[in-house]
Amino acid sequence: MQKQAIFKITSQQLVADRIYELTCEGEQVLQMTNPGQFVHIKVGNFDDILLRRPLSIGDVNLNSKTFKMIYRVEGQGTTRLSKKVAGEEIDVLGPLGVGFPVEEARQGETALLVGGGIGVPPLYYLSKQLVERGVNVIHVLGFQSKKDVFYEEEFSKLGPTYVTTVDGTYGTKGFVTNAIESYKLECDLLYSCGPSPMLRVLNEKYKGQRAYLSLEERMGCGIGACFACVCHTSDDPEGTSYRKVCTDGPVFKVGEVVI
Amino acid sequence: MQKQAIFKITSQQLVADRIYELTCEGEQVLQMTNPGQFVHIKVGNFDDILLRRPLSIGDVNLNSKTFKMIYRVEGQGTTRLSKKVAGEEIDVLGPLGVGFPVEEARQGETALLVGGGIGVPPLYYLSKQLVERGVNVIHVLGFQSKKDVFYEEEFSKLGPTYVTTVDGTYGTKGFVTNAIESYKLECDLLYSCGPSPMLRVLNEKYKGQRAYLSLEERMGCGIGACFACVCHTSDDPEGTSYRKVCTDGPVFKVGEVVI
Amino acid sequence: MSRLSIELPGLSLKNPIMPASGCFGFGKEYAEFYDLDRLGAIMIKATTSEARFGNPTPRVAETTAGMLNAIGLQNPGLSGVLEQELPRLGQFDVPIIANVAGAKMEDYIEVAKKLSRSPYVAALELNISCPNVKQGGIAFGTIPEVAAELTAAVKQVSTKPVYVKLSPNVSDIVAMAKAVEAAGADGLSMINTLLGMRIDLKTRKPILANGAGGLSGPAIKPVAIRMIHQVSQVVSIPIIGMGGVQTVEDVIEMMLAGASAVAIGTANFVDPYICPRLIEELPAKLDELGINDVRELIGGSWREPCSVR
Amino acid sequence: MSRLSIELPGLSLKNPIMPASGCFGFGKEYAEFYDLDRLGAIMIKATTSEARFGNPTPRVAETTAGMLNAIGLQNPGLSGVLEQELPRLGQFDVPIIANVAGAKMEDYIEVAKKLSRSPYVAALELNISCPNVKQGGIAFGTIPEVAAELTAAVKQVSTKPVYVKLSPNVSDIVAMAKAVEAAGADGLSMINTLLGMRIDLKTRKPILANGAGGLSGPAIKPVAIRMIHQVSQVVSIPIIGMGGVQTVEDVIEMMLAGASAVAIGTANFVDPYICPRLIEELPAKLDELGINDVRELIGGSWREPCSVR
Ligand SMILES: Cc1cc2nc3c(=O)[nH]c(=O)nc-3n(C[C@H](O)[C@H](O)[C@H](O)COP(=O)(O)OP(=O)(O)OC[C@H]3O[C@@H](n4cnc5c(N)ncnc54)[C@H](O)[C@@H]3O)c2cc1C
Ligand SMILES: Cc1cc2nc3c(=O)[nH]c(=O)nc-3n(C[C@H](O)[C@H](O)[C@H](O)COP(=O)(O)OP(=O)(O)OC[C@H]3O[C@@H](n4cnc5c(N)ncnc54)[C@H](O)[C@@H]3O)c2cc1C
Ligand SMILES: Cc1cc2nc3c(=O)[nH]c(=O)nc-3n(C[C@H](O)[C@H](O)[C@H](O)COP(=O)(O)O)c2cc1C
Ligand SMILES: Cc1cc2nc3c(=O)[nH]c(=O)nc-3n(C[C@H](O)[C@H](O)[C@H](O)COP(=O)(O)O)c2cc1C
Ligand code: FES
Ligand code: FES
Repeated sequence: MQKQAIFKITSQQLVADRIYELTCEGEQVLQMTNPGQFVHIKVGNFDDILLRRPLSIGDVNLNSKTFKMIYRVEGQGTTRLSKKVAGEEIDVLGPLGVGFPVEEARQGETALLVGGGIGVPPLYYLSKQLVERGVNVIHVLGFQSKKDVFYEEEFSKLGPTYVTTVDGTYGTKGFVTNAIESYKLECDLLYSCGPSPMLRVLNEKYKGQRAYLSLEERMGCGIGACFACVCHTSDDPEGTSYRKVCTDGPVFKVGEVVI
Repeated sequence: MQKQAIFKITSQQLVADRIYELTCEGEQVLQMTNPGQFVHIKVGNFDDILLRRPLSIGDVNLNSKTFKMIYRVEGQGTTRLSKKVAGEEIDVLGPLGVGFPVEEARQGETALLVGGGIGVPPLYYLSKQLVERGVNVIHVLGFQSKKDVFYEEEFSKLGPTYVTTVDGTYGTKGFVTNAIESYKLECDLLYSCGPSPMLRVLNEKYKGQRAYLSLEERMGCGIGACFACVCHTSDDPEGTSYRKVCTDGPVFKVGEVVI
Repeated sequence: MSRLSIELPGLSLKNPIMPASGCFGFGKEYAEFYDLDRLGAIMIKATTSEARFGNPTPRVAETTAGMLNAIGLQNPGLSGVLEQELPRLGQFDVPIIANVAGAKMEDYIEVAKKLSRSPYVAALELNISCPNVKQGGIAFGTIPEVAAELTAAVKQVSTKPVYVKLSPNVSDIVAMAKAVEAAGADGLSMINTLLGMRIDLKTRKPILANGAGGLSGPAIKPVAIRMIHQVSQVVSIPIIGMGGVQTVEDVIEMMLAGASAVAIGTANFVDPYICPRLIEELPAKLDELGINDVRELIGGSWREPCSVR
Repeated sequence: MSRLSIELPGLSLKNPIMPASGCFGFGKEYAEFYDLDRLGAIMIKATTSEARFGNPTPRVAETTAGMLNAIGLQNPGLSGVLEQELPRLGQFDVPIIANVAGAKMEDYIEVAKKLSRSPYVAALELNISCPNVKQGGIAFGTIPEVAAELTAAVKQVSTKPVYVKLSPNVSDIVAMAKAVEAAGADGLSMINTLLGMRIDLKTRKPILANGAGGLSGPAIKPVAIRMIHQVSQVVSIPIIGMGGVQTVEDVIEMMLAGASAVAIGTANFVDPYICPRLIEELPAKLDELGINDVRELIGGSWREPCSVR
């Protein structure tokens, strides 16, 4: 299966402070059917930034063969990526990994989608698929501050959407868990993606339930060959059993791996 | 004196096989009055190609504040440079070095300008200045093959122009010296730029005459600080006396340095 | 023999290009991208006697034109490799070079002995140079006498040719090479990674959980070329070269330096098709340089021209 | 004292940034670009007892994110430096660190003795690590005992503090550092270049006329960071760090690793204004990271926070 291809950038725009939305077009998009998967991007043609960068698939349009990534400018790689403009080409490896199990949610059930910061993007494509299946979705999106908030409107169109900010400049003050508690949000399933401290809390809170968490880890190959991205399994936390975030994940069932 | 500046590329075009003509605009052009000087170019903003590349000033237009470089795609640096298009910016250090002594040629005298390959470009700006001073110019331009020939027409407008090709596919077959001999070209002064073997022959042939040769050497800094580009002086060929091609040259009087 | 093929102790290579150890897992993942039969050989990930989890994450970090890794030799252990990985790889028609690692001499001996007896293994690569294992590893790779002792011990138990993989983190690479040659090594593979570090400005801690890690990628190529150039002139065993190779030009440069074959590590992560792509590009590049047979390149920077060895 | 200033043996630095030896000549050329008074210090080109022409050309070659050089310590010799270069540089209000090189111990002693007595010299940098001189140089830089002996001998004749410049081409940088510290070094400067090579595919010869040369630039930064991190934790003398620094982030990373000041080499060739530019950018970067005083950074990756030394 051909997994690497040159895509064409159709648009790039700033959607919040240092947050960009990048849309690309290519045949490979037809394989991007599982939300929560990611792509491994070569951010430039130059050797100074050597390794690819993993970015989640944020939204997919199978008709126009385009997909969106939403990313925050962090370091050199994302800085250079943010300089690309429509019409330029980009080398995309993917879709990679195992995404969220959409099929676990049945029609009429309620799914809580909890995202933190740059963990928010994959939840959008997920939410769209869930809604299509007749699942009720509730979104809780956590950000640092008002200036960091993105995609609130888009999510609101799919279901109730609660935004939290750590500094209280927008929405509920505090963490996503504060919103879940204050609004007593109940659900049949939980899907989440975000920073490890957040996932760790959810991993505890939703233990034994139908909850799925998407992890981040620094990656080398992105395809399972280099062993850069492994984590311990919960049943053998000090031992040699492991999962690779890039191929076994990034999405794991709650309680499966040590976060 | 500010010597480094960002120029704007106004055009880039292919003028022969792998030979590009690049025109740039910037204030610094006003200082580019001495033909035979060069600029030190940062070919990209990326760190994989780190060092600057030296290129001769091929032509200057003080009115439009533009200058031309004519270069051959050799390796990585010039390959990347050739990808730049009009409108892009380019980091130029220069003008650098000591060029051809135009003032040595008096009105009515005849100057022979001998160029080999990518040594041809600086002779064009030189020839224009000489013609302006009322000096008669004769050009001998040596290339490998027909496909490599460039600027013949431009030079022809300034004075008689003999082209040689090593493989005989165009003009006189052989080296520039073959043309000088077969056409019995006489001169009051010689100006030359080209590969070392050619310069070595001319250095011998025009010993003691008013002849000026422009050397090439791999460079680091281009401004005299790193000692990458030194050559021995002819009067102390094994000793410690030296000239720096980047600041004492690239143009030297015949017999001054060991080539 | 084709113009690309190379004969080395234990290895009949269709072409001189192979993936480097640790950068290709046990082949499974890349087999989804292309037919592994196209490769000259495959150097599989280091095997230790027991399964290892390796180091805590983060295990990789970016550097200019390179990367740092501190995987810590994660692998399924001898039995996992012998029973699962090798039989799976064995279906391909490509020589397998098994990378042997350990903390103590006895570990190396056990692993070498058993791996060499696998019908799927064509040769061993003795990894005395992994910078990411705390005990043992370093000493084996930096003290000629210790490296020689280990090499001799492994040679005694191995039924297959043994290539010793040298560390570049030494004062005198020539002394290391001569020592392991004298101890019976059938070939060398060089270089492993340089020891490096990156520090995160915000956390103020090294990015790698392990602190330091191995630097690989184009950044280190000049060091690899220099060491291969030095060593190939003083030993008579062949060298499999590696370190920053990304293009056919790099392959040729490394062979001119003195390598008889070339392995590609980090570049697999950048372009999963890099190995077959370079194999495909090689003949045209040889034509361009007027070279008939790839063997003419070996040591071309210091040998008299035209003597194919 | 300003938030950028640093006090080191013999050196009162306005800021921690200075050009590295060999990459700034004797200052003359860069003085045409900016006022040298802005620099923390200046490390001048190596001085040997007699004038040297250095190696044949080509003396530099390109590598990915780096460069190779084999200048071969070209310099006007002790008398030229003492009589012409130093008095010219002396007009600036900036400490001068004189780089001392030689082939034999006696050379070093003579040069160190005389240079240290120049009123324009604030400190010596003992270059025991230049990879580009054939005799002597290498041994001094790779054998701890020899380096210690040389350091002690130079300390005995020098009237100024002595910083010993370490080579990265060693198996054990910590042993080297400890040896020269014990022998009386007042500080260390590290790292010099890694030994590397490039080969021209057409000529089949090394690009540098000298064959091998010293690798510098961003490619080597992780090696520098690692070595400074290791060494700074086991010695109590300060380190002037260098190797691939190009940005204020690099400066800070190197200080967090353990450097007390940072020198910039190759980057001067890329951007002649690099030193004053980084000095200018530093305060804003410190603000961004919430750091009051640049001294808080030194060793920040391994020291307990807040203990400014
Ligand atoms: C499966 C997966 C999906 C991701 N999806 C998104 C997304 O949709 N939007 C988004 O903004 N970011 C996402 N990230 C994080 C993103 O990969 C990093 O922010 C980005 O690579 C930083 O690169 P940089 O060069 O700008 O920063 P640098 O700090 O220079 O990064 C250098 C290296 O660190 C790695 N790295 C840095 N931060 C992270 C991180 N948080 N997680 C993993 N690797 C990291 C990079 O891969 C790179 O190798 C995702 C990460 C993973 C693993
Ligand atoms: C004063 C001077 C003026 C020059 N003027 C011109 C010109 O007008 N047109 C033109 O086409 N070329 C000119 N050259 C040669 C030009 O600098 C090289 O062809 C170019 O740098 C090759 O770079 P590359 O990265 O493409 O090739 P690579 O082979 O990758 O070059 C790598 C390095 O080699 C150096 N280098 C390679 N070839 C030469 C060479 N012949 N002379 C000096 N350094 C070299 C480069 O500076 C660079 O550092 C001039 C050189 C000098 C010294
Ligand atoms: C992620 C990673 C893992 C590695 N694991 C091993 C290993 O297990 N055994 C080994 O001998 N070398 C290992 N290496 C070293 C490579 O085989 C190779 O020697 C080195 O990376 C230089 O080549 P490169 O620049 O092409 O990557 C590893 C390198 C990387 C980048
Ligand atoms: C062209 C050149 C010449 C150098 N000459 C000297 C020298 O004379 N003495 C010395 O101690 N180091 C010398 N060095 C080493 C530098 O001072 C510095 O240690 C090394 O280049 C690493 O720093 P960088 O990566 O910032 O260049 C030289 C480096 C270069 C590139
Ligand atoms: S990133 Fe290489 S195994 Fe996951
Ligand atoms: S190129 Fe640096 S001195 Fe001439």
